Amino acid sequence: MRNATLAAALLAFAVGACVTTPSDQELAGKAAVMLKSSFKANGQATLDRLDQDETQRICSEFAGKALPGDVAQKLEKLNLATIKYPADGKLTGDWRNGEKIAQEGRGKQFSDDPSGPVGGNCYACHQLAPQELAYGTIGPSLYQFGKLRGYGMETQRYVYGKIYNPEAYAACSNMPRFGHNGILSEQQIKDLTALLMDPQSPVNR
Amino acid sequence: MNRGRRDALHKGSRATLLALVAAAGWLPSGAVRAQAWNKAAFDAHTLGDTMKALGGGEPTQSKDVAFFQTPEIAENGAVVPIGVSSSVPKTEAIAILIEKNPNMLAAVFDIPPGTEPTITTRVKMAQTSNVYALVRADGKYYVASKEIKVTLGGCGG
Amino acid sequence: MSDPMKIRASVTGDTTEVKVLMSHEMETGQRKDTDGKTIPAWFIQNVSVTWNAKTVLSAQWGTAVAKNPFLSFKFKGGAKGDKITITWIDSRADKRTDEAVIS
Amino acid sequence: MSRPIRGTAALWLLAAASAWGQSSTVDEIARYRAALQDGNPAELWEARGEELWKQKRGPKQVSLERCDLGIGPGVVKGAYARLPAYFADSDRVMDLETRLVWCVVTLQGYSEAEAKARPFGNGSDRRSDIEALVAFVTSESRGVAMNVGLTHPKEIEMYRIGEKIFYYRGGPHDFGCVTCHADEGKRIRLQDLPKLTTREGAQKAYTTWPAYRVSQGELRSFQWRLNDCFRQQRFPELVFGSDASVALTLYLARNANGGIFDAPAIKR
Repeated sequence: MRNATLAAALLAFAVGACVTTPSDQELAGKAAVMLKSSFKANGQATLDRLDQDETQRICSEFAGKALPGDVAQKLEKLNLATIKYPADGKLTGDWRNGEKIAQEGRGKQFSDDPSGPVGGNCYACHQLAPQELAYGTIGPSLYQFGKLRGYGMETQRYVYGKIYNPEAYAACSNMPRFGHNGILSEQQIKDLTALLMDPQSPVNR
Repeated sequence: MNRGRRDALHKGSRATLLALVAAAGWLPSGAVRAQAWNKAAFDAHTLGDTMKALGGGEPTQSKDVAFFQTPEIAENGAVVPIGVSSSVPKTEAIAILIEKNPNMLAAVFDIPPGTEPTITTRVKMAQTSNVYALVRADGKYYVASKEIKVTLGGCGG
Repeated sequence: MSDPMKIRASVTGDTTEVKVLMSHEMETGQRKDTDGKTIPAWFIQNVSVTWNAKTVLSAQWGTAVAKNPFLSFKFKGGAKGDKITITWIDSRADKRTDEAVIS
Repeated sequence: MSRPIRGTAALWLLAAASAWGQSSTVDEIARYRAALQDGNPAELWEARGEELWKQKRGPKQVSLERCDLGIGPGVVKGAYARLPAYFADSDRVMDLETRLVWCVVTLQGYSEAEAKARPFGNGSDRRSDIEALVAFVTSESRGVAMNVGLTHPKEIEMYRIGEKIFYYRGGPHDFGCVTCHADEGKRIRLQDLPKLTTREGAQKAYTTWPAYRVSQGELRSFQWRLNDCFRQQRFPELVFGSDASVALTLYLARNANGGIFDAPAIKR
């Protein structure tokens, strides 16, 4: 009898779902079309920014919910393959520049000067140097990053790679793919790596 | 000379403030008058020059001059709420000065008899700075100060 | 043409509290426009508040008073129905007077 | 502190420093925000909006007092708490801003381009009539519980598309609304971020817009809020009154149902 009730409920649900609203896929399609007609290009922010790559599409589809293991693995593999390490093999630059890049919030907005500075805006989401009190909490605290983990080459590679393409290590991360999407230059990523990995950096002192 | 005054003030020393004001030489009271605008006072860049232009006697640092509804941190320097109240008898005027603004004097309020010596307004602050509440009462001057920190807000864009 | 002030005046016991918002740019003369030209200073310089032909507050302001200024204070006297008159004059010699009734 | 203040500078500073050191940055910013609540310049926009609402304007020289905001021509009280909603006359789901444009066009006879010419104000010589009208209309819903219905099929579809847009990640930074607004208790720098997918979070955020932004000295509408979010998401510019803006507004307004509307507010 319990089964019969359940079956009836499921049937009612299925019928209800069919009659009233379009499927999830259809809605995603409608949303994409609606977005195209609802935005206009402004300066450097052109309409092609609405076009999603596979990573963006899949992450949007799962709507903030945990990805199935195989999907996550596939995405991470796909993104890991994009990471380009510096040809000179040196992964760290100047932490002083890194601090400036971490503070800089401008870049890529339609209100920004296209020839002006582009920063990482790291403090928007992370605690780094303890002197900066106005830090965000979307990402984990990176205070004492190198000091706690050691300054070894493997960790340096991880940091450089994580900034270059965080999706390689955590599918659908909130963090931008600074290298892969061309937000920051190789030198800027080296400087940020130094901010986390240089023993002299305020992050580690 | 002005430069030296400012540098001394940056150290936040109370003794220095009093010495400076004394040195500046205060004019008789009554220079703050309604419907006239004291250009010299508002144009002044240093505390000494501002007070000289305002006129008056030597200010005493006083706990009878108090800030209220005035936060220690302003999320945005464009609007900083300031409340000043005086419990000095015969308070005649209240002025607000911001040390590190391009021009120090922000506002002067004349308090006629019957009006409470309590004012709330909002000022702009260019950066973290000491703010002075200056009171004239029965021809004498009293002062209190408070540091207000101005933070950067938001998303950096 | 400037916008009217928003004035609130209320009496409790023998004390009237006045709160006023004024619509004004309070331009500092320090800012630059998008072409890099300095925007000239433009700000309220004098404010006076009267009740029954008596001045209950007068003020001189500089450019450091915030945009769309707010001011509140209290005076002894005032009764429900009495008129409060507030006038400001700015650095362009524009003038505005508004009235409110004490509630 | 009741400790007597001595004549020497050092002691005075010491006493002051210890008293000030006790409250944290976050507490002080809360005090700053609280101190701004009394005397919100948004009232200046509300007053101007009310004037504009009542004034005979446009080619047809009529006021907006017959404008139907969803609960009958001329009824303003509580109207905003029910928007966005489907309107049969336009066969569209509309938020307050698009509805105001509709009324300005159909009642007063302005062209749509004229009505949308200045959606967001910038200083006293470039004021936005729409933002003033928004201030007035929303102020008439202060204290009213949000009550956005999803009954018409177009409302249901718009809500679900709005949800899709909320989760839509794109642009050079891969950002979507979801990046900042799907977790509890997070902040950007020192700004608290509401979790907009929950009732509580959506209520807190939606019921406090529009707001006077002290950083800009302007009253900002919800359309402006969305426009500026997408700017910071590094998206192209959201078109004023576009379908996507209405869909997203509906998604957020509906999620805020039951929350007591308390705007125009004042924010940093």
